Amino acid sequence: MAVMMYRQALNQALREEMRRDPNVFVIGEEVALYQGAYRVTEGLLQEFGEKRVVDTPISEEAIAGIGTGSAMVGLRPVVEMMTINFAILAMDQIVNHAAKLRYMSGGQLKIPMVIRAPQGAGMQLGAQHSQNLESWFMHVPGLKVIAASTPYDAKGLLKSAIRDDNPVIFLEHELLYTMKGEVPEEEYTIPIGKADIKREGKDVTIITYLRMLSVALSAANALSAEGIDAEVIDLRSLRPLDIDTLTESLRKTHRAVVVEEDWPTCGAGAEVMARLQETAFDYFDSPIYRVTLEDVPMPYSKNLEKSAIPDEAKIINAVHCAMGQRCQLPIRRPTEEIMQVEAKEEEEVEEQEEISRQ
Amino acid sequence: MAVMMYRQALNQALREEMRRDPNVFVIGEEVALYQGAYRVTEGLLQEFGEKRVVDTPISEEAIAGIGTGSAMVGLRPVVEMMTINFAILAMDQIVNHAAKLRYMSGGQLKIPMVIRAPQGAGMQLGAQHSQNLESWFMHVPGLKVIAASTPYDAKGLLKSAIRDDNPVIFLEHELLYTMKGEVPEEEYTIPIGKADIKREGKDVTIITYLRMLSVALSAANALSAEGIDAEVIDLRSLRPLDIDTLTESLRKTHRAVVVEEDWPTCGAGAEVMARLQETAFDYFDSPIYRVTLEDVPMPYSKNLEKSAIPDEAKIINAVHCAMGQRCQLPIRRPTEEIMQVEAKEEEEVEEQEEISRQ
Amino acid sequence: MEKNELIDMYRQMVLIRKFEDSAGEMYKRGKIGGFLHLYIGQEAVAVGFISAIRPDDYVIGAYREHGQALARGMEPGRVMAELFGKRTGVSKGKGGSMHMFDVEKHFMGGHGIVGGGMPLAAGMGFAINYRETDQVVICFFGDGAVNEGAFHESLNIASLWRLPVIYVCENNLYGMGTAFERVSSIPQAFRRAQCYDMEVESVDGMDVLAVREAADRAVRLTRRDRTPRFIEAITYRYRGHSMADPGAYRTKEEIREWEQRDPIPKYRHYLIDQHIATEQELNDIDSEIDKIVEDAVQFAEESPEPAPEELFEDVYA
Amino acid sequence: MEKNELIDMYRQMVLIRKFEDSAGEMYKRGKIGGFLHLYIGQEAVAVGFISAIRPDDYVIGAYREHGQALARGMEPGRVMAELFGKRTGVSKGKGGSMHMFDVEKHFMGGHGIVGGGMPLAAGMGFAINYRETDQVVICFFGDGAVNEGAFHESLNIASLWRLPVIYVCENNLYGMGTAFERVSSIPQAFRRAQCYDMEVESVDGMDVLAVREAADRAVRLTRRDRTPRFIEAITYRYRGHSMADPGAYRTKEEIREWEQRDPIPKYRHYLIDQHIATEQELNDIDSEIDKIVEDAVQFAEESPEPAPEELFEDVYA
Ligand SMILES: Cc1ncc(C[n+]2csc(CCOP(=O)(O)OP(=O)(O)O)c2C)c(N)n1
Ligand SMILES: Cc1ncc(C[n+]2csc(CCOP(=O)(O)OP(=O)(O)O)c2C)c(N)n1
Ligand SMILES: [Mg+2]
Ligand SMILES: [Mg+2]
Repeated sequence: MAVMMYRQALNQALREEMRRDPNVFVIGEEVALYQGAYRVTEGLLQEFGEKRVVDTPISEEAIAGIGTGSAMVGLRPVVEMMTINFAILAMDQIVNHAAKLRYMSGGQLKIPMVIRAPQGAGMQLGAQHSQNLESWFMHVPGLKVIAASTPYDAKGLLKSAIRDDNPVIFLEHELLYTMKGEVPEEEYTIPIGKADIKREGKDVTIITYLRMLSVALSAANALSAEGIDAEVIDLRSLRPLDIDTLTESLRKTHRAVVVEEDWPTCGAGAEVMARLQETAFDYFDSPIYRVTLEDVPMPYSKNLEKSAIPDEAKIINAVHCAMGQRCQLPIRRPTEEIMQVEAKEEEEVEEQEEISRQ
Repeated sequence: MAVMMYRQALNQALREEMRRDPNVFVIGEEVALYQGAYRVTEGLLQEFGEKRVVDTPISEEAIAGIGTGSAMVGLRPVVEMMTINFAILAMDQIVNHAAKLRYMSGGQLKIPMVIRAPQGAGMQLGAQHSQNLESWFMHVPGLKVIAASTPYDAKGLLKSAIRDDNPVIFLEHELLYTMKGEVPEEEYTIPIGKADIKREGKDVTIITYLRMLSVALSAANALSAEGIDAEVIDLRSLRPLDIDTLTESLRKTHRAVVVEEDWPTCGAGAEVMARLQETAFDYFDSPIYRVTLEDVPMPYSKNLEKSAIPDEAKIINAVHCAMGQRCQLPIRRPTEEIMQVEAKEEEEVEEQEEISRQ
Repeated sequence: MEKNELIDMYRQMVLIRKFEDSAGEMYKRGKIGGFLHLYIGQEAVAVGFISAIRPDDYVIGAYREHGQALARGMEPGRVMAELFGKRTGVSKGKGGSMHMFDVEKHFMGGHGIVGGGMPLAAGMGFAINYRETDQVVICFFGDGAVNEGAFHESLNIASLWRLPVIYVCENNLYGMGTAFERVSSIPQAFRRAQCYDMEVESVDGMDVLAVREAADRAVRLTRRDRTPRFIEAITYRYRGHSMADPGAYRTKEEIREWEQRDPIPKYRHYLIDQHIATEQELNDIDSEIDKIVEDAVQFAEESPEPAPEELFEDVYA
Repeated sequence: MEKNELIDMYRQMVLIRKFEDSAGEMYKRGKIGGFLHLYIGQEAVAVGFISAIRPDDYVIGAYREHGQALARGMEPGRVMAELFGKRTGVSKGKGGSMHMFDVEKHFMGGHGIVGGGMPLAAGMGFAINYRETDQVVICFFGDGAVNEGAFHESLNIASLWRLPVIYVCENNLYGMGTAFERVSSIPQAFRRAQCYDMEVESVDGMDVLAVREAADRAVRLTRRDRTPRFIEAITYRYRGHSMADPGAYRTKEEIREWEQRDPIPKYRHYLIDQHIATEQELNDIDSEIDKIVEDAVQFAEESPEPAPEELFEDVYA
């Protein structure tokens, strides 16, 4: 097996699929001449030419719409959003068009489109450039949502996504692009909809995906020194969720921690917790704990950013909570502070009411 | 107390706040001359003139941005999005600008803006016009999210939202506009961040909001005939969530059902379930069940639409589940079907691998 | 043009008019739900354009698209059944008034988000160039869409990449209750398309022959040169924005004035004056259409509702 | 213009240049994180425009805004501290390079989404009209923003409502690695603004006096007539898009050619030739600026990091 970087694995997947199927093309900002803002599409212009590797204006809504429109008539676009943050400008085309066209047309259309985008924090890019938006996409029927956490997964999952006949949101992470790993020379794909047990264990299940996988694996190693044997499950597919694999693991471990890089409220972890409550309630020996991004816009400053993102220590702490050991219980900030402010405001409002009655 | 329609209550709130504070203005599509697509802004143009009741082009992104920009320099815009579905086009201005400006500026700015919009299904408006997007907004720190379920609440909450110094997403429901209810003549506001127990009960807690409140209340009535005494909590504020009130209720009832009109995955209910697991795990006697929109784009056909939306029967069934009585356990469709398809595809992929190795 | 073709344009306009009249009626009777945006008054635009293209060309519209669907040859019964929400509808009852699709006939919807179809049309044009065929795309949208970001992004790219898309702005003077001049910095829609370096043109949308002529030219040039163009058709909707609209923003006089320009009687006179058809022939067509519309309603009425199972179908391929 | 003012424009351009040079250096030393988009080469645009307005006017920029922030009189030390992520930074270290704010100085950011500031500027212009003051807004953005929907929606509304906003497109020929002509259906940005019925103009962005003249006129007219306008300033960035950009898409010759037009030496010669300043005076200014930048770095360096608590502050008012 070759050792290569995550972005090279993605590049190989694109190349192989473009060679295999002339309907597959790549489109986005800076994907061709500039070779990709994160070099994922490096060399594709040279191999496949301008027709199949298409630079666009900075027009995210139109880019997603052009992908969708071309898929409506049978092409298989792979759209690159330079980062997920810019996909916010394209939500209407993605959610109100691509995701619904099959249904609205009574099954006449299919939209075999992949929208690839890096997301995530950790590079001091500030509030507008550090978001994790998986839960927005997970919310929407008609979309599939994939997150690849290793070079091996990146290649195998991207190939499956390209072959899938539905709009697939394919999430990468800015900090993973240079991660190295083994990738087979020969053709392989990884099925969409199956989670992957990246580390077996019997005491607690750590459920995670994307960049948090490696953080969770380190935490699991550290925990094993304490005698806690953690199972680490990589979701791989966020929609559909492989609830069976999670449930099976809970049946064995009776305890779980979800680790996610997105904001907590209505995030991916909330869904995992809710689903497990539905399928595995009887197996729980303790609540499921989640380790999430802090509930704030991302600050620029290095120390603040670092403290906003889940890390090994936070995961270990949550596992301790799940194991019923001494731990710091999660508090939700700054929401609790808002509540206090609100309480104060309420008093003020009372006063105002007094005044207005005079 | 006067009896009035929900939309009249909203109208009164707007009028009173506009009279109170000259910085408050209303802007949106068809809000002025046409008197509002749902007549919420009826008569405002006549009372306050063109300067403060502003019709716009169909340019949602700019509308949200103009609201935000005007708030940056001290005005207090009330932006009407004709329906929440069109706010999808404005997500960048709402989420990447309005919600983050205070944080990014290190607290220099405040954005006292309300974005009002009806959402919801039930009028056969089809897939693009029937969405419930509360969870997208709930996900985002920097925003507050309110849902008003009665005329009384509509007026009191909208007034609080207008006085709030943060961007507030104020959700209404198309089917509630003609709901009648008592509304005090005198000035009142309802605090943001507090849930409201709309019906006290001791056996099970039904947690809901917006249009589902009245459905839940009917279900509660029906249940009382069976001897089940349901407490019905109206969240009112979706972000921040009043987890204390929910926790207290669970401490009493030990059972809960969440009823929401949005899609299940990463929806509002998922968050409620996750939070309660964090705060009230020891009180649960059974899993929390959720009754949600079916996990499909909204069909046009009346019978299909009806069957997609939570109704009394579904709520009663879920309560039966929560009470450990005979019930139909929730299954998640069509996600499970996708999984089956995927399983099949996997086999095919296996075959393909065979071929490619030859 | 052949006599047949000329008469067929009449037939189609009458079909649309009568179909829409009937749909309005059925809405009032509660047979149709949701929003219903009738095409009455704008018939010449759809018929003029769609009669000018080939079956393998693509058409995409907005939510006021019944007229376009019928002009594209979609079965009136299945279009009506869609409005009734029946499983025999063109979109199996799942789409409704705003989301008519007939992919076999290359009618690509039926889109409810103002301006939302414009990038999709560019995408179809992109695919045509990708495959190196000589098809064209006709994309219909209203004057209201001119102010959406999607308009701008789509026209720039269509021009830049020379996509074979004919963007047809049906300027019926209003977007809901708002006159175009109240929301456009330039009150002519075609001038709003002038900063993308493409051919723009304005045509009388109440005159089916004028529309057809413009369409023929546009289709010929676009097919030949692989270049997009922008055509504004000035037209008028006689009814409210949707069935729910009382229409207080327009004067009776204005409506009456536009009724003088009704595309159907005008064309009827033309056909008779030019001895292309006799009054009797046209009357026969009218009756024939009456029957077609009646049958469509009956078909819709008698068709079954979607089965409960269908709720969960067609979400994923 | 007064001598003082003319010399001050020199001082500001030199400050920006030296500040940015130093920022680039600090980035390489790992003192600054994230993206760093330097303004080097474009100094005449910010200085020409911002020197033409009053303190109560508003300025809003994109993510290449350090030059604008400094021209607006924001403290170099606090701007540098922001880049260092320190709590003494203009945005308390929470904003970073792309999100500089100084609300007291009416500098309204610092926005990272291409085109994202344009509707905000319209909103500020709306507020000015609402309050009936005679302020103006200057909104800076790059050529890349011309193709975003926000551009279109904002310009239409600004023109329609006569908002007092001067939209300044800093056309530095590239958006990241993409030449403007490769992504714009019309290769002149100002012509892309011609379909909104507003004054448009193109100016040499390498000539601070030409910019200032255009700015004076624009500000005077906008203040008087409450009308927006669109000015394209043709300019060039000498560095890569950000520190991470190797810049392979531009030839050395092209860069050299543009270096001949460097706005700072050109203006320096002008000041000396016209006997507005002596070489010695300008040298003194240069040294003075060296000191200011050194002090700024030292201030940033010595400032404390934000306290952990601050993570949770400033989310809600
Ligand atoms: C993005 C978006 N915003 C708002 C609406 C609500 N809406 C539906 S139709 C309409 C007016 C559109 O007018 P126009 O484009 O002129 O089309 P017409 O109805 O005249 O055919 C509006 C505002 C919508 N469907 N989509
Ligand atoms: C909406 C959006 N899309 C993409 C990006 C990524 N991006 C950052 S800068 C840039 C190029 C912008 O070029 P231009 O507007 O000319 O400004 P310049 O960098 O030349 O000052 C791009 C594509 C972004 N920040 N926002
Ligand atoms: Mg119209
Ligand atoms: Mg540029």
